Amino acid sequence: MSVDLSVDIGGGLTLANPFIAASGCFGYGVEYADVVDLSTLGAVAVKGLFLDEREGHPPERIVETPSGMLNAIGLQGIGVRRFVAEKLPPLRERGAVVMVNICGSTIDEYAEVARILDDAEGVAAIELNISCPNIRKGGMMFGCSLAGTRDVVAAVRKVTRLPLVPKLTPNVTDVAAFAAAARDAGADAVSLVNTFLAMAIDVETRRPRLSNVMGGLSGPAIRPIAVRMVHECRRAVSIPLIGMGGIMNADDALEFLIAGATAVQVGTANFVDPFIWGKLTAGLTGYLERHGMAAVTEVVGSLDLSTRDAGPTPEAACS
Amino acid sequence: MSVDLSVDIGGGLTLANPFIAASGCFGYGVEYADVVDLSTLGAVAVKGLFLDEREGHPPERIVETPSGMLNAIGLQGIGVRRFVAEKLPPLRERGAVVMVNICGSTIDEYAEVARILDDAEGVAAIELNISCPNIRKGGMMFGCSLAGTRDVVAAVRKVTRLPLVPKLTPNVTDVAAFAAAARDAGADAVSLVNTFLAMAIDVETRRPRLSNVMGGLSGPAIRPIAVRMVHECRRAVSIPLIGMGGIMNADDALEFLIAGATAVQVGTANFVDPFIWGKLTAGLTGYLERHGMAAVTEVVGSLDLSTRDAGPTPEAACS
Amino acid sequence: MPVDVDATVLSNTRLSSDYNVLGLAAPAIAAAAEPGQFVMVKPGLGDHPLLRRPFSVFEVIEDDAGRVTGLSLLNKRIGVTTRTLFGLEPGARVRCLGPLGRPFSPAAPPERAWMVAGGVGLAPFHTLAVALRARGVESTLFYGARSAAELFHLDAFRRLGVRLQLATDDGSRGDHGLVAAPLERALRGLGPAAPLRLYACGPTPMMRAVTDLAHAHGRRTEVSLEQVMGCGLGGCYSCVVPVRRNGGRPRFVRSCLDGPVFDGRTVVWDGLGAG
Amino acid sequence: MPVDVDATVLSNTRLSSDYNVLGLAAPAIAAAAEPGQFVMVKPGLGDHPLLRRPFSVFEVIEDDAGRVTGLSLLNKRIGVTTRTLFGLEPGARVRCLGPLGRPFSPAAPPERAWMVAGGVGLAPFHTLAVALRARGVESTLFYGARSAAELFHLDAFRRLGVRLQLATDDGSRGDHGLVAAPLERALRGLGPAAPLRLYACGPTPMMRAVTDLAHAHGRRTEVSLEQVMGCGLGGCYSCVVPVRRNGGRPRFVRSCLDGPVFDGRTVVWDGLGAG
Ligand SMILES: Cc1cc2nc3c(=O)[nH]c(=O)nc-3n(C[C@H](O)[C@H](O)[C@H](O)COP(=O)(O)OP(=O)(O)OC[C@H]3O[C@@H](n4cnc5c(N)ncnc54)[C@H](O)[C@@H]3O)c2cc1C
Ligand SMILES: Cc1cc2nc3c(=O)[nH]c(=O)nc-3n(C[C@H](O)[C@H](O)[C@H](O)COP(=O)(O)OP(=O)(O)OC[C@H]3O[C@@H](n4cnc5c(N)ncnc54)[C@H](O)[C@@H]3O)c2cc1C
Ligand SMILES: Cc1cc2nc3c(=O)[nH]c(=O)nc-3n(C[C@H](O)[C@H](O)[C@H](O)COP(=O)(O)O)c2cc1C
Ligand SMILES: Cc1cc2nc3c(=O)[nH]c(=O)nc-3n(C[C@H](O)[C@H](O)[C@H](O)COP(=O)(O)O)c2cc1C
Ligand code: FES
Ligand code: FES
Repeated sequence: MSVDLSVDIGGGLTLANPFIAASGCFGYGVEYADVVDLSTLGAVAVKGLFLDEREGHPPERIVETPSGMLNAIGLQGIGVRRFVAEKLPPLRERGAVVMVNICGSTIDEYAEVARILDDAEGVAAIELNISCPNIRKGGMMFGCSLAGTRDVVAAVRKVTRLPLVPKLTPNVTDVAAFAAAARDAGADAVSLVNTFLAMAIDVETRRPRLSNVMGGLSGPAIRPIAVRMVHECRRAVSIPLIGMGGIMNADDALEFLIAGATAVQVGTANFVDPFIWGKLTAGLTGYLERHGMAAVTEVVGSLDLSTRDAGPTPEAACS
Repeated sequence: MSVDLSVDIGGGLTLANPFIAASGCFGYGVEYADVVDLSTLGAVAVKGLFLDEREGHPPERIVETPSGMLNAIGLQGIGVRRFVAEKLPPLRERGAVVMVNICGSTIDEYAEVARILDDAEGVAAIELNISCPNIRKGGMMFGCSLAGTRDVVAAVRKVTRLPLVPKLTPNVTDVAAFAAAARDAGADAVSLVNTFLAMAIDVETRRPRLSNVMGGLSGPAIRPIAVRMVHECRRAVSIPLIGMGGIMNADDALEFLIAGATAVQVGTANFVDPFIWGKLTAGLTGYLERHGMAAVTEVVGSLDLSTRDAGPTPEAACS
Repeated sequence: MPVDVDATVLSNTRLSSDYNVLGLAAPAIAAAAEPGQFVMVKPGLGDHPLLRRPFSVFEVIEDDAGRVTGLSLLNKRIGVTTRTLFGLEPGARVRCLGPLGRPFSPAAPPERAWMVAGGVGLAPFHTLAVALRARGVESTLFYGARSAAELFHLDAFRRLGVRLQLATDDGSRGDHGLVAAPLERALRGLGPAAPLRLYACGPTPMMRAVTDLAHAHGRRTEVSLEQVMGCGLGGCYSCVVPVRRNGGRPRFVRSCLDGPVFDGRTVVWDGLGAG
Repeated sequence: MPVDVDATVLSNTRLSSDYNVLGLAAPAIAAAAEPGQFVMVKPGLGDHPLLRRPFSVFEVIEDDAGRVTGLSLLNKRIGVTTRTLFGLEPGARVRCLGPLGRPFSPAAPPERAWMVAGGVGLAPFHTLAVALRARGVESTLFYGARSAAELFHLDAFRRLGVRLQLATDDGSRGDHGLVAAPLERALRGLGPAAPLRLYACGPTPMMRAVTDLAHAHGRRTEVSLEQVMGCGLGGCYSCVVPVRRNGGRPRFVRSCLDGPVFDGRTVVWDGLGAG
């Protein structure tokens, strides 16, 4: 490998390569230690953690849909304290770069979780899952309100010096405005997208297929929408973007990098092929070599609009 | 056929069956007269019309994506007057129930197009495409602003007694609020969803695959999101809903009907199989017979949530 | 250490219009698999359908020299992947990840072993029967199916010295009705002191009934559950089973890591979901 | 009146590592198709890939008694569908909708006909050559390819009495370089008064060059364009070609209805898109 795959995702954090295991799709990382050398991943984003343990939703929790899957796991998890005590040590030992995905029902909970992680050893970054329910605000999601986004990011910013990466929901009208709000409140980078709220019905029983009625759509089906959102955010903010949504191979990852993501996360594809990580770095390296690029940073944001209309034309959505 | 497939979609309009050809996916209907008996469709929604002719975007205008397609046609069209003169007579002759999909750059243009159609013979309903560019308002789409939605629906409502069906964009945070706004402004029904704004990049050339950079995602990929949106609107308003997004067969259509749509539109699937219409009515009839239902209206909104949580839990989107 | 093998289809034996046995050239997995473990399978190389599907290792295939050359799956057509697996011709490719999950704990003499299978629930018991025979355990298979035509591999089990107790829904062979009936007779016939291990795999209501029946006779049952699985490796938390251990409250545990084999009495059957 | 046929693959003849000829049992379409028309094709029954793809009708297949039994496609592997079509075995199914589009307008004596093909652009010319022969038109095929190994079906054209003018990129057969070279020589050789019809199909730059060359010699060219098509029936407006007619401004017309055959001089080549 003569090419440089390392990327700077902000807040002083440099990753050896741009490939990050997506939160909720890689357990706490340790589950995969037998299958992949965790230190070879750019980073590992662990499953979303609240302050306390959570049981999550009853089965059925997933259902496959055309080129995608719905999940309604309900953030089952061991809580941040058990994570720090039980999972961080083996992750550290294996050289994993750990992004901890955190959730909260209130701003105080977010801040408390972040504080605990700030004190812990072996946390490389905090990914702020702001499409979580905001119980205090009557069920409105932080991630669907600009003010909520600003408030929660600012509150967490106050309690930690760790690189702070809010994760944006795609279920909004103008995702770039949320990226800007997150930046204004002190985010070092943003990651996008989380899953699309969706639903599937068993027509024979006329019941929802998921116990929770609705779930989040991930996988290749959403990729074109996710790429568009990364492109929009790239035009709106200059902090690093971590793109994701339906990446199945190096070419798919390149769409996000070209659109302006500095790094990418891979979720659903890891279920299909847990050995995907080596293939991704090999594919990216091959591409860069073929295109005479010495570093992955050359491809980031390299979208060529010269032969096209300059900007996004909302018109397209109703053509 | 012993079952009754007819549905009342509001404004006094009853369709012989719930299957409507989606706008932009069936030309002006006349193109398909050789392939299907147009009078056997519930209705035909013709391609979106402005007041004047439009050339649309240069090629490439479509690209296939996983279980979907992007299009950026750019609303090429002959304008409403030529439509009335050239297309309505043959459509009338063939017994087609015609929904005219109308667009405008300004509220006045919408109203003018509607007025012309109100005077014409053979228009069964107006479908108001409110995800179109609003040039007056600086590029904001009517369909992405509640006030814009209310204004344009109210303006068109004033000039026509035809059944009025605003077509909602899915590119918003809370689609049900738009359904309610449309209803408040006088809509007889709403149809949803239009396409999802999306983008694909050719990684070899690093150029967008569509000449217009962005386009609209349709096809099976979006179905779970579209079904969710129909479900949300059903809980928010009681006017009829016309559901669509990725319907490929009768079972897919049933998901929408069960979620609460009174009728459905089929777009992309018509490209794949122009003979789909007979299969849809046969499939639906078979289902109703098998389930001992005498009329399609029995299945509309029959979603059984008894064994599930009562409501939508936004939590699902970040599980 | 699970491995992922791009396995060639060695054979496809159709047993009925819905069942087949698919031989796959995945010797590394076959050699490592213990009875009750599973593999995550995906036919072809494309992305359709997207996710892998879990299957028990049915048989370990050996050549004449006794070298392990592959494994087979007992497949029942119920949806998109199982339909594809039913139709594959030798030479086709199937991606196969495994072995995965916690195996059965095999009995040892003087214990005797009773296996209770319903339909495709037969799948994990062939390898178990081989292991039991190797350990010199006396074993019986209680096996229920829709009809005589869907009772498969009886001779193979007989050759392994397994006694058979059959039942069919239509009465065309063995007991008329559920396999619980011959099981109950046998439990009643066996003294409560006789050491016994019970294993069950089949439709959820059947495993639940077997667990309850066994419990009523003071016996435990190891059940092999068939939860929907997204990854098979503990990554997605889709496959959970509500389990109550040591009198605590029910917790969702991942079936792909903690199972698919569970102590039936710990399973909170009402919370298992529709699958 | 296009029809949709769930056609069985009759034969698959591999011509090279990228080209094959696929015989399809779609007699109703074959019997109705005119030279230059196309079919919309989708292998298998599933939804992957989603959309059909357009292909010229290459040959009309007849049995010994002269009854039409199907049609063939000349297929070049470039992506997902063409890759599948390359690999299909006899007995597989391909959904085939057609015939579609405006055909070539065949020449009539005393006109002579020159067909200019580049690569897979050969596809529409076999049926045209058959039609021309039936009308007694003297015809020549100017045919360029990457190398001699990719010049296909030469004997078939010879048997139809077609004269051949070949060119290859690597000079392994015929002219070294573009097929425009022998065409230019021929145009120069032919008196301007001799009645001639020119047809071209191939890569866009080649068709454009042929059109310009012909124009410089006072000739029209019918070009068969290969726009990306979503439906083939006029429903989607994806396949448009910018066309300037009667000195007006360019208008986007649908290639599936108004084409795929156009008068080359009316095509606004710069606006054709990347396809
Ligand atoms: C550990 C384990 C071992 C298994 N071993 C075998 C085996 O040896 N042989 C075998 O044939 N099957 C086995 N199964 C079941 C098998 O995984 C499913 O039949 C398969 O996933 C269905 O895939 P499909 O694509 O054909 O169906 P899909 O198209 O995915 O689904 C079709 C329908 O079946 C339902 N369904 C899907 N999965 C299940 C399930 N697990 N239980 C009940 N309903 C379901 C779906 O909800 C849907 O309604 C096993 C499952 C597990 C968890
Ligand atoms: C009227 C007509 C007749 C045709 N006849 C033939 C024929 O007889 N034989 C034959 O082999 N092909 C023919 N083609 C071209 C054929 O339709 C394309 O090769 C095919 O659609 C590619 O499908 P795919 O799924 O293999 O490629 P995809 O996976 O869809 O695309 C692979 C790549 O090729 C590009 N591409 C797709 N379609 C085209 C196109 N039309 N032109 C250039 N680039 C494209 C895509 O942008 C992408 O980069 C014809 C096209 C038209 C419009
Ligand atoms: C089963 C599952 C669980 C997930 N859990 C979380 C989570 O805990 N926190 C989070 O931020 N995102 C979660 N996600 C979203 C993913 O991290 C990712 O944003 C999304 O799946 C899109 O990427 P993909 O298409 O590559 O899967 C989850 C996704 C899946 C499929
Ligand atoms: C090529 C194409 C053109 C379209 N043109 C229009 C249009 O003119 N007006 C409109 O309201 N919707 C238009 N749509 C959106 C469809 O009517 C429909 O809302 C969408 O495609 C989702 O349905 P489907 O998945 O069944 O295609 C178009 C869609 C496609 C694919
Ligand atoms: S199947 Fe993914 S955690 Fe068990
Ligand atoms: S391919 Fe759809 S209009 Fe021509």
